[in-house]
Amino acid sequence: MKLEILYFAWVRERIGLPRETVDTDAATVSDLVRELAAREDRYAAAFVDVSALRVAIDQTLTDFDAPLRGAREVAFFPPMTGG
Amino acid sequence: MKLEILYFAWVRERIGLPRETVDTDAATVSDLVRELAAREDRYAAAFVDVSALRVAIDQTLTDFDAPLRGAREVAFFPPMTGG
Amino acid sequence: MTVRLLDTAFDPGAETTAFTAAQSGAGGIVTFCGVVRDSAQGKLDRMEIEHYPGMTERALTDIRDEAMARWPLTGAMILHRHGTLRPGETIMMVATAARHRADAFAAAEFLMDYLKSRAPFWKKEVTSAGADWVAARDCDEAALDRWTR
Amino acid sequence: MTVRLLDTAFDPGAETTAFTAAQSGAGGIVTFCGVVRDSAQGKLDRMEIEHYPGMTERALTDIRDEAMARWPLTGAMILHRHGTLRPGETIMMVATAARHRADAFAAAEFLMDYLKSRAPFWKKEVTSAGADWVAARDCDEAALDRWTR
Repeated sequence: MKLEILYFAWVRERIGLPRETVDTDAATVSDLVRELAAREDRYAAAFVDVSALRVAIDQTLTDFDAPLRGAREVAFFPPMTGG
Repeated sequence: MKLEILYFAWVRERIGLPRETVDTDAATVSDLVRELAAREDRYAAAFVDVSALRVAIDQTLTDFDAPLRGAREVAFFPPMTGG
Repeated sequence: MTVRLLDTAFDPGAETTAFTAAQSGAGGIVTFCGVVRDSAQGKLDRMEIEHYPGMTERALTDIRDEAMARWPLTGAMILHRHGTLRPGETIMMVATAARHRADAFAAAEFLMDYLKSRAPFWKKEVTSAGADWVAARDCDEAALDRWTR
Repeated sequence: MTVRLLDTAFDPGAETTAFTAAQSGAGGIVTFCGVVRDSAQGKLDRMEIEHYPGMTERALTDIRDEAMARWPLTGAMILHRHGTLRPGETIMMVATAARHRADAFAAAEFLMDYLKSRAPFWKKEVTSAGADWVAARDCDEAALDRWTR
């Protein structure tokens, strides 16, 4: 399946791009993270500690166990610092 | 001793004046209240239920047991409704 | 001036701007404005606010000083009107500023709780049905307890 | 508009005035403004705020709707900037209005707690010592717990 992947803040900076389209068979967010981290060092550096990351599927916060079936957009970012 | 007595809100309205000077030997606020309440019906009406009243001596909130020695100004009023 | 007793209308927006500009090192600014609303007793024509000249200024200053002592604030302000007010007019305003928002919020609530029950103001509502002194609410007196525990 | 994402400065005083004028039946109005302050890491040149277009608007609207559902408010507003901000500029503002002050205060604190940790904004501080992403504070995450108990 084709997924739009978005990166924000230092995740974006480490990976070096704000978004990309990925073709993947990953079943869950964690599967996708493993797939991405295996690509290149800059991905490995971004995903080295997922406890420091947050994930949203189709613009709704979720967790790393969440299934990807039906998803169109997955975003990775550090804890938010709004307000 | 001479005391300046002030009345506010409905206490002022019941008694019919905002302030007066009183010559009294009352030892405490409660003594003063008994003395005033005995004067006339309008005073009795104002002091019928002291639990509905507050008292300040020299512009500091206090209670009805407080001694009057050294006081210059005593004010009677209902619970405040500021803010 | 950080404590002001006013007998005419003031502009809460302009006061917010001026208070904010006067803060240094604050990360958060909280304001509270109390507004004259319609009475449960009928259509409100006006509110009359009586106060105790002399004691009022002292009480407002003491309440502000206490807030400044309890929380690490960069500033705190109290404005309160007396006299005649019309529906929709602003009765009073407090503003607090601090490095972190929790302090600013706590101090603003503290100022409000003390103003409600410890500053010598009395409100009278004049409606189509007559004139009545506003009764103190038990919950306002109870709100003070949280600051003395 | 009660939820606005802005890429330029806004005037908190004017926003306070407009919000207050739009309320009907409110007795109390609370505002909170977050301001860019100097960094612990050095003299702050600017703050850059990144956000997640699409998700941000949805998150702000959801947080406001939740506050309106939880408390009897006459109104609630959220404004939040993104892009480049200078020291002293206002980052964001919430305003709440209710018949009784306790509801307005609680709702404003709720909005702030959710904005801090659940709205997709990320702050970067650019100082004389370099550029750094602001770390989330544990106490901000913990502050959310009080609304879920």
